[in-house]
Amino acid sequence: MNMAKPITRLRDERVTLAHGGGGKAMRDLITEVFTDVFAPPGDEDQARLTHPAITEPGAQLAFTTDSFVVTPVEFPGGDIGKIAVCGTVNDLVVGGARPLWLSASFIIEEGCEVALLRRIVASMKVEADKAGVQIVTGDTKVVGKGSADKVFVTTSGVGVIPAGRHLAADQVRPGDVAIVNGVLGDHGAAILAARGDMALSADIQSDCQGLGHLIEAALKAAPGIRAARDATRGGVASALNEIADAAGVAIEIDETALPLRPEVRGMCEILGLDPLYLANEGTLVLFAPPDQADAAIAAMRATDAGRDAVAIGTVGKGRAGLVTMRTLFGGSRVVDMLVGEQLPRIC
Amino acid sequence: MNMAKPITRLRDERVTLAHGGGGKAMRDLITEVFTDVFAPPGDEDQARLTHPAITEPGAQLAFTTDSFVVTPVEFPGGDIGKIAVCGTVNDLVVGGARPLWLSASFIIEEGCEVALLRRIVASMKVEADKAGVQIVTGDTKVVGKGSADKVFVTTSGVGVIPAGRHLAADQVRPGDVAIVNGVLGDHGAAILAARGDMALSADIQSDCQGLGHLIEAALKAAPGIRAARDATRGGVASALNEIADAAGVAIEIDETALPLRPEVRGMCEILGLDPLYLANEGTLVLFAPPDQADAAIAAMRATDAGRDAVAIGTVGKGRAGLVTMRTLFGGSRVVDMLVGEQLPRIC
Amino acid sequence: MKYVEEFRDPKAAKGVLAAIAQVTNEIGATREKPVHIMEICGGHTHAIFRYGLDKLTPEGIEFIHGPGCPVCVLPMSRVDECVELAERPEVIFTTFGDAMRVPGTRKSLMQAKADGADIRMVYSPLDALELARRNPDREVVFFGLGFETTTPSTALSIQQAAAEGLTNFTVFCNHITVPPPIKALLDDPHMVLDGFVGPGHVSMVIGIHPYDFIARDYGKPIVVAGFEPLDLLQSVLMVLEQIRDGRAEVENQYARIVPDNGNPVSIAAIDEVYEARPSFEWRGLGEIDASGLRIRPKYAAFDAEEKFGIGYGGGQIRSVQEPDGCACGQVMTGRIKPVACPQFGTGCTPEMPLGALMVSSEGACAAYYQYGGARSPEPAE
Amino acid sequence: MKYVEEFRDPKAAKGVLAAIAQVTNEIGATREKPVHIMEICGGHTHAIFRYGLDKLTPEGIEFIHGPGCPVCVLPMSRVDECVELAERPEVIFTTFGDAMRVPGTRKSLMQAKADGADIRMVYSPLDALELARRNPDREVVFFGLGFETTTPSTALSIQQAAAEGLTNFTVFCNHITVPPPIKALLDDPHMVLDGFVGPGHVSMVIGIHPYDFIARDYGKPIVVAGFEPLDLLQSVLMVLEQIRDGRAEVENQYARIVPDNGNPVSIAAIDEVYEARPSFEWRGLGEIDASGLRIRPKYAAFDAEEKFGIGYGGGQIRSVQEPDGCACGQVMTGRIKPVACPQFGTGCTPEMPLGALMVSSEGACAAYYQYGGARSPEPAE
Amino acid sequence: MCLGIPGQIVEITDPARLMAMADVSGVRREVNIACIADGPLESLIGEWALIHVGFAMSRIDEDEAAKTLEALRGLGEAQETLEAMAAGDAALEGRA
Amino acid sequence: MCLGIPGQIVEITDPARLMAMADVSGVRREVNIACIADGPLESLIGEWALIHVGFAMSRIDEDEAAKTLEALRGLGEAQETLEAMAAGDAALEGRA
Ligand code: SF4
Ligand code: SF4
Ligand SMILES: [Mg+2]
Ligand SMILES: [Mg+2]
Ligand SMILES: [Mg+2]
Ligand SMILES: [Mg+2]
Ligand SMILES: [Mg+2]
Ligand SMILES: [Mg+2]
Ligand SMILES: [Mg+2]
Ligand SMILES: [Mg+2]
Ligand SMILES: [Mg+2]
Ligand SMILES: [Mg+2]
Repeated sequence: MNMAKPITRLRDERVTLAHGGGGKAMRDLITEVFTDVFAPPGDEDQARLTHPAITEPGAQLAFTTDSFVVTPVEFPGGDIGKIAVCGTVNDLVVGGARPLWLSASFIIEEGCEVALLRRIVASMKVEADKAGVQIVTGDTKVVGKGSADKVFVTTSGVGVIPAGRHLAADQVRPGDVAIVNGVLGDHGAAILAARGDMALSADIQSDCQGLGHLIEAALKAAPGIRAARDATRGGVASALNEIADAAGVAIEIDETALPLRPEVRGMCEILGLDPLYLANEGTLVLFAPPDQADAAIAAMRATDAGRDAVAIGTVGKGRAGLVTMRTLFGGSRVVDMLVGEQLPRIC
Repeated sequence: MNMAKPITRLRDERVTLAHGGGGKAMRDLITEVFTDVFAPPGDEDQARLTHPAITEPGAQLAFTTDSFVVTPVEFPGGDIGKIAVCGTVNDLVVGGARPLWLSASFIIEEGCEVALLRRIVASMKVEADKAGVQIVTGDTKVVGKGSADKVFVTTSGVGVIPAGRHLAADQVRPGDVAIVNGVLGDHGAAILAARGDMALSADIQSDCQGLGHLIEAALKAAPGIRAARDATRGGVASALNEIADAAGVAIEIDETALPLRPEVRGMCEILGLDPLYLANEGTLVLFAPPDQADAAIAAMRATDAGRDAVAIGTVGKGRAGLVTMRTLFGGSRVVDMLVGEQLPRIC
Repeated sequence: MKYVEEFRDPKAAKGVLAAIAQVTNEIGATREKPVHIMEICGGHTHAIFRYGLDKLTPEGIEFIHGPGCPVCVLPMSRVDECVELAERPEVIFTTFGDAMRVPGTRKSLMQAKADGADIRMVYSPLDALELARRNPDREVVFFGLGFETTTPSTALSIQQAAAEGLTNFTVFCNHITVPPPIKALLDDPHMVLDGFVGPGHVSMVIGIHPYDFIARDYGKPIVVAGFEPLDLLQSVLMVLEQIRDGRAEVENQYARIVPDNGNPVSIAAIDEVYEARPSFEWRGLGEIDASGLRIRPKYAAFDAEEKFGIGYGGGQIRSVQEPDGCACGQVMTGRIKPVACPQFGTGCTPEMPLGALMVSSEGACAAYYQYGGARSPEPAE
Repeated sequence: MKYVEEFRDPKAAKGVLAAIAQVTNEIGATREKPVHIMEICGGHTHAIFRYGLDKLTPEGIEFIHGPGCPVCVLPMSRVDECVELAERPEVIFTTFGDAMRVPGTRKSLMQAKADGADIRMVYSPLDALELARRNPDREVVFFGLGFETTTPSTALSIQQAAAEGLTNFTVFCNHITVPPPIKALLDDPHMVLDGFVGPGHVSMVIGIHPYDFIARDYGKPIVVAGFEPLDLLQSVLMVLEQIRDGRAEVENQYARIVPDNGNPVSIAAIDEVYEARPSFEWRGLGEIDASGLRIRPKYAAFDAEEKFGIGYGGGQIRSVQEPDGCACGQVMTGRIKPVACPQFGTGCTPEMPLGALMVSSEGACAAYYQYGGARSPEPAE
Repeated sequence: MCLGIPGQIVEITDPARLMAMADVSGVRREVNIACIADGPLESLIGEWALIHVGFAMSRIDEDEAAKTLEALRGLGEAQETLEAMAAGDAALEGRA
Repeated sequence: MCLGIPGQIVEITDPARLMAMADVSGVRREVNIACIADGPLESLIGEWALIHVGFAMSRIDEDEAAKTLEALRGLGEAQETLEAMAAGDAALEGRA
């Protein structure tokens, strides 16, 4: 009789319901696929954490969460794991927080390939390391075939906002300059192409990236920055509208200033879409007071994520909550929030 | 022309993909169904939080997460919202943490009834209030019909562990007494019946409940309590095995001491299941040093969640990680972790 | 982008706008006594608002937004029939995205999808054809919607299905034609119209001669126009010049795309597959003679009306009541501006459209609402 | 629970255990020279470990765990056929939970489900019948697995389906019978067996007389036993007493459930629907004559083998190689204990079973592993 | 093999299909009663049967149950009077 | 109505079904070329056409495009020489 533990216990190629049942199969999946990579502190189901920044006078905790459900799970420029880390890190950093810890919770569809999970986890680890955060706690659930779309990931993030920082949408003032860090709509266009529903192919990569270093650089150069928001679902148009509403200001952007890849432009023309509403996963809009806008742009351009940073508009005194665009033709139009998702138009 | 805003903008009976698109439909869903009830602080996508307990010397942050995927979403004794709050609160409190804040992230299937979401949110609010936690940040995603099972909820929790508390599985020592707060397996049995797959009906309610008050009461009466663990997926057997492994001890439980409802017993006999592996959602196993066990039990019995508290076994010096049970017949058997989920047996 | 960017050049616009201003002056059109130009096509309505052309052109020019949005003029009863088809368990219902949000009496296609109907958005009827090939045990129905621009694509797809012997592909035909409603509008005694900007992409299929009656019988100028802003402005200028000169002609501003006689392959395909219905209901306009197409008996196997026993009963029998207080008909005939509708912005918004014109972004009401034709960017007092 | 709790009374056990100890003594059985008692039924194996009876009874008694777990003796090739059936798109494959994890050569049903096969666990063949009623456009196949206890339920379900005229319900019949393998074991010259604990629930169907040959032809005692721990202990005592007294009889400890002649309705239903196959393969035991049942031609419409052209080729043709190093056959015939298998606990664990006896919790190896027959609770040095 | 559990018939639910409701410790399930229906169906109400995979397979004989229990108890009492008692206790408590 | 966009035919993908690859600003989609296939298919490669719902509907006439542009530019130049220029500027910048 030999009771020694076998070296690798997870030999299944695909996840079955057995991996969600709370027994050894689940323990083996969690250990070999998740915690061996994330290496969370301790064995408890809760992470126990301390950090000197938290106890500094005037510091605030920042806490945010997002679920990620992207299809396909892997796409040009990233995968659901990369987005899940970058997205939550970005939700922390756009508020001026330094990201410290993430939780990661996985809802896995029966039949999901274990190798896919390993790739997702590896890319989460890479992004977490880049952002300087630690994935400290997590969970996995397995649902029946057809009750999820391969895998959904929910991350929550805890960060610390140093004393004296107050980035918030309602801080935006007339005269401020709206700045984006790069081209718009890449993620939305990349996913549209990758999904294949419209049978369009294009060499477009998602912009999926963490924005922590960019924000810190911008804040150092332009400490007066009022607010930042990552322009995810609903695109830049929605981010601008939210800020205009929260600050009670009008915002006017300039169509000729909008940075767009030709392929994204082409896809929008074919499908009748407006790139202002296409999703981004590593693009933000940031508001700087007029005298610090150039410094902010210069500092952003010195970072990887900000090479194409550019001012796209200014804050005015128009009707509160109204976003308008000076069209490339010199006309003007309202850029409202969409009702639902943008649907391809034909007629 | 009348530009006044209509009072209720969310008139759909069911969630459509439009509610996930980042536009007004999503904003209306989030506002009217979620944030109007949870009333999180501030308008930002991150909650900004301070609490005096965090900055006390020696205090630690506790951080945990779980996804909830229960089917049916509503069942006798609770719903997915109640579980989502209780489950994460319990993961905090079993580590001795005082729960402070929760995040709540919803993955909603296209076609999900808005009224169902409202009921779920209402029950989350009730449980959060009972537990004294605030739901401070959240997210919603909508996935296509058939890509989820009505709704999945992921909660993350942040709490604070006061200085000097150290509840952990590896603190358990030979001689300690294993105590449960009530009957076993009610949740698992209630869900089995509610699912209807086996066409069994029984008047069994899930034990779903928050355990914060119970733990605080037990800790006050028995400050030497070593560890506690909520016996969720995999049941009491899995919780005991995890603790035996982590502490490097053997645990022996007594079959005659196990508190079980007759209906749960009956369901287990019909389906060939072992109640030790049935899931619970408000039942924990707690380890107290021998001289404080009675005090702990008495204190637990004085709380709502602990009326049926009872000692079920003791920690011994047997082989590390081994859990055994003295059977009602005087024999002894190993109570190992299951491999996967427990399947109904016929033959 | 070639053939696109050149026609969006803001510098070239200056000249056209100046010429427009001058001709408007010469005509003597003013805000109080404007010249009424109808852009028939919803694509033109969209472009006007997208580029803010309404604010760049003189106040003496009043754009009347015509009935050229196939989604907006789709009768509610047909949406209901789409929902019924889509809810059949064997059916995969395929549609352009445009039609997803149009309200029927019970629900929209978007809501039917949420309730479990298998509805897929496609870019092309060819994609529906491919779905039929890949799902031989399902019935793939394509929602054939649109004017003459789109009709050839469904006709060619039906011919392709016939050539391949596909037995599970049908088209639910709701194709309509441009000339009949124009005639109906011109016959309306309440209508005030001084000229037309003609639909460029419809015309690339049918050519420019189907509009001869407008000039000949009604004495109105019409200029077939492209969709880039310079195209539109140039066409407006050409209409104004005709008015100033007392001419009424069919002119072609969009000759790079539109051959005067249209596209012979497209015309042949339409004629082979489709025939005119005696009449068809237009939302807001009512029944219009010979304004809709149906699939010829020869292709009945590909006709969802035939296969699923739906037929077309005509507005008298089938049409359902438009919602109370909806002024879509008046807006569509140019009698009132969207903002004059009592429902605009309150009972009727893009979130909860009451009338069809609020649904499609080509609908006049939606364009007004979304692009701010109705809402001043100046601060509200 | 009535008829349950009384038979689990620890106090009453004392007397039985004392009597067992005494009779064991009288026989002179010791650890070195034990008396070998085979519990035929996996349910008894399960109960022995669940209540720790192996540790309560004297060392002079050695339990041999018999072939009475239908999951354990299912040949791999039949699992493969289940997977093939389940993977047909039109099929809803229904099964008891027990069969989900049994490895086939390609995959288990659990893995096939993860790969997309529509596999549903049911509690009863009646539930499969109900699924067939509710899904008239699907083929519902029920995996008929089990000994005589379970066979009447599928026979009655097939008769019910016939009465209702259901055309989409079939049974994939893998029913087997208890007496033939016992005879095969008794014929095995290597086998050392002093007596049997007989299967209570099989016997409630077939009665106790089918075991007459054991006593008559082979001179071995057999006591048909219930499944509560007192039932089992009393039956062991009765076997020991026969051995001590030199008797070889068929006795019935479980008379509250088991009529000596079995259940006439069940027997009639089995006879009406099923007939014996010439032979059937048992995993670990090989082909055994007349040990399996098949559906009679009269009910061919409800026979998945017929409907889906599977048939049963017999072990010579169809059986697939057992995995290397698997000692299941030797364990099942009592020649070695599970822990003596070189794979036990390393190459073969419940997480990754190599042999069938590690799959079902009624399999001897799984019972040893899970309930610790093999693992001492004393600390390891 | 062949998991079975005693249940009580509490209601005839579908006489045509021979279906009845069985109760096992408060858990109810509809079961087929073909194998125990040898008289008027209503007479089964209150009766106990062995339930297996949704079928009432065999009626429980109360007298036989009592006899078996009696034998078991008698065994216990008989042994109590013997000195072999000590050996029995050792077996019960010592070996685990 | 009738969204269309110029695209360039870059490859014939299925001569039997008259399918070709069109390129719009780097985005590719297979389109039907029945409406523009009036000669050898290969001759279409490099040609521009108006693409609508997956069909190349009309070949783009380069000369006509040039003529239209010329007229537009001429208009611009003519106007520049007029004093009406000032009014045009006002319209362009003043009203928004
Ligand atoms: S506002 Fe609505 S109801 Fe009124 S005309 Fe427009 S679309 Fe019709
Ligand atoms: S340990 Fe595994 S391989 Fe060995 S006899 Fe048991 S089941 Fe067969
Ligand atoms: Mg968030
Ligand atoms: Mg986010
Ligand atoms: Mg964000
Ligand atoms: Mg967890
Ligand atoms: Mg706004
Ligand atoms: Mg957790
Ligand atoms: Mg938990
Ligand atoms: Mg827990
Ligand atoms: Mg979010
Ligand atoms: Mg263990």
